[in-house]
Amino acid sequence: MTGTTLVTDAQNTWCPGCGNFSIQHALRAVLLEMASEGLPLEQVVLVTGIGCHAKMADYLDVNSFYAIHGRVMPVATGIALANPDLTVICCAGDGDAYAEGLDHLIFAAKRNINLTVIIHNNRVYGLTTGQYTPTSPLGFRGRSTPKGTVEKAFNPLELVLASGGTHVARGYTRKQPMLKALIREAIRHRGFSFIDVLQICATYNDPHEAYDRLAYPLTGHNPGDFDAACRKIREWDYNREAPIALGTFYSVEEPSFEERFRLTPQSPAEREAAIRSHLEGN
Amino acid sequence: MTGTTLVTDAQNTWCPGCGNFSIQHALRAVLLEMASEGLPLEQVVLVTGIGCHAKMADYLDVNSFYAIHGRVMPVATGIALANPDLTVICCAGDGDAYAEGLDHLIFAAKRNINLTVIIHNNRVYGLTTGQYTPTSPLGFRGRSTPKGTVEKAFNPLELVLASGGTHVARGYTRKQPMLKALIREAIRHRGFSFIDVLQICATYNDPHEAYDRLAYPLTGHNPGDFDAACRKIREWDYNREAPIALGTFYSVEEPSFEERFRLTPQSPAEREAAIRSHLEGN
Amino acid sequence: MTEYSVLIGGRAGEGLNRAGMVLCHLLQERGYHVYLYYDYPSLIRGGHNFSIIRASERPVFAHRDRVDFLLAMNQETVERHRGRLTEDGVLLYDDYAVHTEGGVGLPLERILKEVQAPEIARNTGIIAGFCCAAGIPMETLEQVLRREIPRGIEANLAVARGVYAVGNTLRQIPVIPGKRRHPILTGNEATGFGLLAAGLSSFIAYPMTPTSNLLHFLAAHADRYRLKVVHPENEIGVMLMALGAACGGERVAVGTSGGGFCLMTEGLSLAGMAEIPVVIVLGQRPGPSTGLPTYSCQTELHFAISAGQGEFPRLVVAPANPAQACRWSATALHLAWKYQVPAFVLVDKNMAEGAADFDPGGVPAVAPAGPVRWDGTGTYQRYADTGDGISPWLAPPSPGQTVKVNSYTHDERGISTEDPALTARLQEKLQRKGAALAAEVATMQTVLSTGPADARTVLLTWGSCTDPCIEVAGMRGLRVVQPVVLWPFPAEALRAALSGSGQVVAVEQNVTAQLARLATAEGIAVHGRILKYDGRPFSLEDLEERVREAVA
Amino acid sequence: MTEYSVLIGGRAGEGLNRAGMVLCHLLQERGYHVYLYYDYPSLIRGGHNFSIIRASERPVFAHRDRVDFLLAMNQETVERHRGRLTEDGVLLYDDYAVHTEGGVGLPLERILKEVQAPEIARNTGIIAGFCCAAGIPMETLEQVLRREIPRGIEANLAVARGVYAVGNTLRQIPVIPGKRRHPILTGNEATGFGLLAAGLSSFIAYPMTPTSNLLHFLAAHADRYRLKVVHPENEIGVMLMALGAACGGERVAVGTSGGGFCLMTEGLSLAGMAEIPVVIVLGQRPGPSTGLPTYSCQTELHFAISAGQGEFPRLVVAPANPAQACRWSATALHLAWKYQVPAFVLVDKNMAEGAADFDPGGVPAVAPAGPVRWDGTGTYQRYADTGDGISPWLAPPSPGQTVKVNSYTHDERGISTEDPALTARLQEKLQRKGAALAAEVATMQTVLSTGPADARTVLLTWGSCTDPCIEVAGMRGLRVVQPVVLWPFPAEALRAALSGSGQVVAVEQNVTAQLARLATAEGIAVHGRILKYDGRPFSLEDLEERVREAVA
Ligand SMILES: Cc1ncc(C[n+]2csc(CCOP(=O)(O)OP(=O)(O)O)c2C)c(N)n1
Ligand SMILES: Cc1ncc(C[n+]2csc(CCOP(=O)(O)OP(=O)(O)O)c2C)c(N)n1
Ligand code: SF4
Ligand code: SF4
Ligand SMILES: [Mg+2]
Ligand SMILES: [Mg+2]
Repeated sequence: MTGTTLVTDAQNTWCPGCGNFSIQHALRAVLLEMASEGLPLEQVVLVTGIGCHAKMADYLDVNSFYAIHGRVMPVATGIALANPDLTVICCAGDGDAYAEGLDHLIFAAKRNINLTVIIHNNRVYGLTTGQYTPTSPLGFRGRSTPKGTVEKAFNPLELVLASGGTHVARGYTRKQPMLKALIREAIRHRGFSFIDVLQICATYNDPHEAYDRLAYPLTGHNPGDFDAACRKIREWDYNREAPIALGTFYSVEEPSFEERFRLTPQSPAEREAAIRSHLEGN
Repeated sequence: MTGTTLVTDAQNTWCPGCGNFSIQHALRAVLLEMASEGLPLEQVVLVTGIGCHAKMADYLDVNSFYAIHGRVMPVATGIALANPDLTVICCAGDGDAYAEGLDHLIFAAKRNINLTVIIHNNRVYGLTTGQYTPTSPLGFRGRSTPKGTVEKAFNPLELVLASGGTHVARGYTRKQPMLKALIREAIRHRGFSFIDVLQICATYNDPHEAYDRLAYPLTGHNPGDFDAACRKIREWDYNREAPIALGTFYSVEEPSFEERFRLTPQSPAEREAAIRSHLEGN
Repeated sequence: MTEYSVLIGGRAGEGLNRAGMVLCHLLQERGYHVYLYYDYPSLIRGGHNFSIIRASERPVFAHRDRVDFLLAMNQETVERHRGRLTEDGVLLYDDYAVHTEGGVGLPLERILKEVQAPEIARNTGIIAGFCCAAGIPMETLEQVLRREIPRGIEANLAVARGVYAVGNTLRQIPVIPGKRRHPILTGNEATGFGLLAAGLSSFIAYPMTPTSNLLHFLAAHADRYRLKVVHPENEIGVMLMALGAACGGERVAVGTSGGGFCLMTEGLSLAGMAEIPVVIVLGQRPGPSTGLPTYSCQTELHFAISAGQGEFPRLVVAPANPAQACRWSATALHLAWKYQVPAFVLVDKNMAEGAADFDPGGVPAVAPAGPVRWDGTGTYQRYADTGDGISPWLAPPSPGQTVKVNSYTHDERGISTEDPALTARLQEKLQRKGAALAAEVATMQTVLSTGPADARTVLLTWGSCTDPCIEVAGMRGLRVVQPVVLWPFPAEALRAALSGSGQVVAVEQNVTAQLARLATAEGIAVHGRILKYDGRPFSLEDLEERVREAVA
Repeated sequence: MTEYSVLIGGRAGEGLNRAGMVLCHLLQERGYHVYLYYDYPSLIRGGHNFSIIRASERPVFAHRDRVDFLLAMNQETVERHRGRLTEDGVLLYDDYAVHTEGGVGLPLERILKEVQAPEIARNTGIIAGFCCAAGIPMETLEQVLRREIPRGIEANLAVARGVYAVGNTLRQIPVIPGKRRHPILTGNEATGFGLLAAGLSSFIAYPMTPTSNLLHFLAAHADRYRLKVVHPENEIGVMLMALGAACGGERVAVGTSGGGFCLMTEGLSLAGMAEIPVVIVLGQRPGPSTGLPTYSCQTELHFAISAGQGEFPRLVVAPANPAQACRWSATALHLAWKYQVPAFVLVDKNMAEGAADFDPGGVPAVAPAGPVRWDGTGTYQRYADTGDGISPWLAPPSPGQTVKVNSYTHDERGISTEDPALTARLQEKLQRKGAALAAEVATMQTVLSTGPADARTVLLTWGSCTDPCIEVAGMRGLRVVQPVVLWPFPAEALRAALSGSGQVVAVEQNVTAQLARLATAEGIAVHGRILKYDGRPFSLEDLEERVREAVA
């Protein structure tokens, strides 16, 4: 945390044109902005999975836990439980969060734990050189499915909503200002915030032509209206071409999990006394 | 498979009044019926998890794979892939399928693999003596949450629907004839069929008074109508009291996963030739 | 040595474990040390459950096959266990449920009806029958019942009085003066107290026999200790949540058994690489796979030592009984945090669910020990390279500093690297830390010896086999050697403990002699093997017989 | 021995691996055996990649630090590797990207522009430069290019011609007559062929370096072999799906690396208990945890042997090179099915992603071997107790019979039991099966010896360290002993192989000498240890130096 840039000196090895640059840029800008408004940057903890996206942990000069493939949510949950005052941000891949560790995502949403989850959804395993993921469209040809997948993509927003997520949004790496706004809003949201970011993978999956054509910003939408959120979320199913809404689909306030565990630890003397009294049968 | 009863001589150790008896009874009756209509019983394979529900594997005299906690779906998927002609039935617990192994359930639905999944949803871990599960209502007091849970139940039907499940139903152990009909229909459905069965746990969770009061059969409902299915599924959220619809919410036909893997194995001679030609660069 | 064994048996779901505990308390009131073995199948109701309570002048943690009192709640109990009765043993049974010759039938059905007591009070009835027969006064029973099962106490007392009204003293259990009354703890509870004494602040677990009761115990007392107790979606979640919590500043333990531990191994390796402390209470039960969920074994020693990809230091302790469990769980937590390594408390069902009277003096003092903390000079580096390999600890937030935890091979700051020299250096740092841990462990009493120092024959054993070995060895003048720390393997201490021995016989509850294999790998000769792998603990008679054969 | 080493280096994403393969083919056309080492960081573009191709009269699977040709696609390559050039070594570089003194700059920018070739053809340009310099005729290059990279062939040929137009022969690589042209296979591909030869019908995997390419290879050729290739949601799904498929009648293998294997351990234990065959291709890469994903090590030996709760038989083979990988993968599959046990093919990144020319004669014959099938008499019992512990196999459907697979302790039919006698019997059955497996394995050549039988000094090694050891030992007259089966540990064969030796030096790519520890546990003395743990393979120079020190 060498002052203002929030960037370490680690060599950046994303491919030219990779959408991860946009996410890094947006997240960094939001953090710097929030810092200037008073957020102590040392309270930020970034948790990442494993994959191209996860290099964020090396590149951003904030507290970080560069975790393992698929396990961003439980690690982040543990951190938030330990200290509910931390601002815990999760950068996870679509392979990470939707395949290897999907259950954890659903339970993080179910618990409404105060995390900001940014999914770098390039709809491919980047770092392992281009296999399909759960959001790759039906028929996607990757190295493990050279003839095309025979299963449909699922819609991650629909799943998170069904799991109890209280803040559900979608961004796109080629819409920078909106991405920034979405991240900012998600961090501000108290409880579980989820942004599925459509990210360009310049090397293995670059549907930017289609995204540019189909994406539109959600306007006149009431994020407190669950049914409207469902409808809008279902407009595009991640398989067939359809209009792709960007923005916040759903946002409501509910009690968050870690708050129920806000406890001051016992001093040794208190602990000693508690054990004694317990063993004495009180 | 000693003829007609389909029951082994293993000692039954379910508690008196346990809803598992009803499920066993219903499943057995359906299988016997289907056998009399021509289903060769040796083509049935039952896969179970670990828990009270799973004892079904010991009690029913059919082919079975008494698997491990949470892993019913991948085992069943493997069996269906090996032989798409088998009738693969999964009896899983709510701890099994909704907690330990939730991701597999979602992916089985996503793939639309031809399985019949019966969840013995007693909304508690029975065999480990009464802890909350993902469908226990908010505030449930179990042995791991003596002060009550601080997270809401999720709605498993909503999740399965969001995952791409093509046949989604709910039954109740105290509505035997309907349960039988639902199981029969689910087995008949080609593709992924899912029945969440509200099961009484006589020892740790017995809400039969509420269920009896709130449950009603779905009538005049078109299971081909996705939106109607959503609405009906959301009527009850597994937390607050609300009318509980029983029946088939959704059912459509789509290509199933295992059919794409229907292959006749190569003979040794064919394999030998294939390897030779491959190594010769052809 | 004056001692008595009591077996109470019936169907699952009748509160038999509870009844066993009450018997323990009654016998303690008579001045005895007590041990409880609880045998139950993996089901909720029905099936056959029984407890054997052994009361003895000296502390014990082993049972005998032969019993002095047999309390039968059902016919099956009489049929299965009648043969265990000693010659002057007393059989007491519920005459409504049991039809048999000899023994004393108690008219429990009539008494329950008369006082309108619930079914569950039947247990109290047979306990009262036992008290009468053993000459334990009604006042003692009343006192214990009021203390131990306050719920529905009046109905229970009414039943007890009804039984006393018809009962006689058949075999007096004399009072031994002098013993202070102690709590009776299971191994799980004692482990919990040890962790609490070492400053546990979070406990995360997914239920799995035989450590579910540790979760239940800590959950039940979470408020008392301001403890964060979480039961997540599965064991992967457990382990990773624990690692996140540790980095956030919690002192955290997890509990599981072999199957759940499998799912934690990837997180274990992460703990190794990222140098995150965590205590894993690993309860052994017979496998492979689901196996026998409610029975016992010692089969996870090699797995615990080798689990997780890559090479990294860890601690494995295997306590023999609740007293050791308390002490060594505390030590495990302290060392885990000091060295920032994963530490195992390797228990088994016999130890974890067995119970005994527990001297509260055995709870270690609550000492605020922790990792070396960053001294605040310069820029913080999570993985600063130091002489002993231990990098100073810092949990965020710390103004102006970044704490970078990393699962990749990393430099001192925690930034990923693929440089060969840094890679080698990191491996050496981890090994150095392991060596420092081993050096500290070597200053402790890692290997316990009992019996005559000049005995040529030694029973080499571990975990819950230890106490049976000590008793049997006592009868035959043998020595018992128990490594309580199993990794870093205390080869020197073990060699020293075995010095002068002629024949070393391993006694283990597994089929491949796991401790013997570890010892052999260190060049320590093991001459015989007494192995048991049917899920049941060695009884004293059983073990004596096996020892007689082996030490021929 | 006539031999040449060529290093080609550049940035990731420039098709360097492919270029290395073309160089291999070119050198094979000259009559050499070839070996390719491919070094790349874990990223997609940028970063430094290089391949070292060694061409030699004899088959080799090891590289030298020193190279005869250095082909530099960028400045970094020259800077990092220039020091490797032998005295008369040739430096060739792309003069657009590299500025340096000496060597030969190729005007690739101009040529690409002139013939309007795409960027990727730059690799072809430098290869053509190498061909000119080495005196390899354009016809040979054309032939290889047409065969190996038919896509965009004309542009590539145009570039090559452009380079030939300006190039000169600098250091002739002579033709060695007589060698037949063989396919050049990676270890992963050779493993795939071995499995296919043994009748593989399904392959299930989640991508993870260094075995992802096995998945890609089998997926690419699924149609050719009517193979079911599935990439599920995660490794837990992989393992359990594989077990389901095996019970349904498939011959199935899975592929992974340490982190993914962690997630398979619970399924592994299930395979042990339920007696389900499965082959696990476990690719080692440096840990702990994520570690160095694209580099190599030998750290999972003890983990593979001990993984999973409970005790059950398994097979672990660790091939040294593609030829062994093919043969032993086939054997692993055969034995897994015969004994209904899990079998590991333990590879490492060096072996799995290294390539060499492969004699197709080394592919085992496709023999229809399988488990003993049920003979159809009486009632089928999945776990029938037999002399050798192997129960006859039956996959449903079978009219009138039920096949009951079970993770619990079970009786012969597969129904759960908690009976102590049946429990012990089941444990003994598993051990008996393990003994039968060990007995069959003992009839095989499990331990390979190379070098003079009377050499007193032995390098004891395994996996991809073997070939470098053999070469170095050859220079110094030492013996090399390689156990290729590592579990059941071939203690007798190893003792025999080491007989007459004075000094045994373990050579391993890990920090705790895992093979040496296994050998020691069997009472086999190991006197020295040469360990490397920076993720890179031993080069010959490197190893020679270390051997010189150790064998002083
Ligand atoms: C348990 C485990 N399995 C597999 C891998 C190999 N692996 C590393 S990254 C990755 C996929 C990354 O995909 P994604 O999460 O979409 O990230 P991206 O590279 O696309 O940003 C995989 C499979 C691993 N590290 N751990
Ligand atoms: C990996 C693993 N973790 C934990 C357990 C312990 N366990 C056995 S059954 C069970 C829960 C069963 O609950 P559920 O699936 O709802 O089945 P029920 O008993 O209610 O029918 C658990 C946690 C296990 N067997 N394996
Ligand atoms: S492979 Fe794709 S996601 Fe990864 S760095 Fe390159 S462009 Fe970005
Ligand atoms: S505990 Fe509940 S689910 Fe289990 S057998 Fe008893 S009543 Fe049925
Ligand atoms: Mg991705
Ligand atoms: Mg349940």
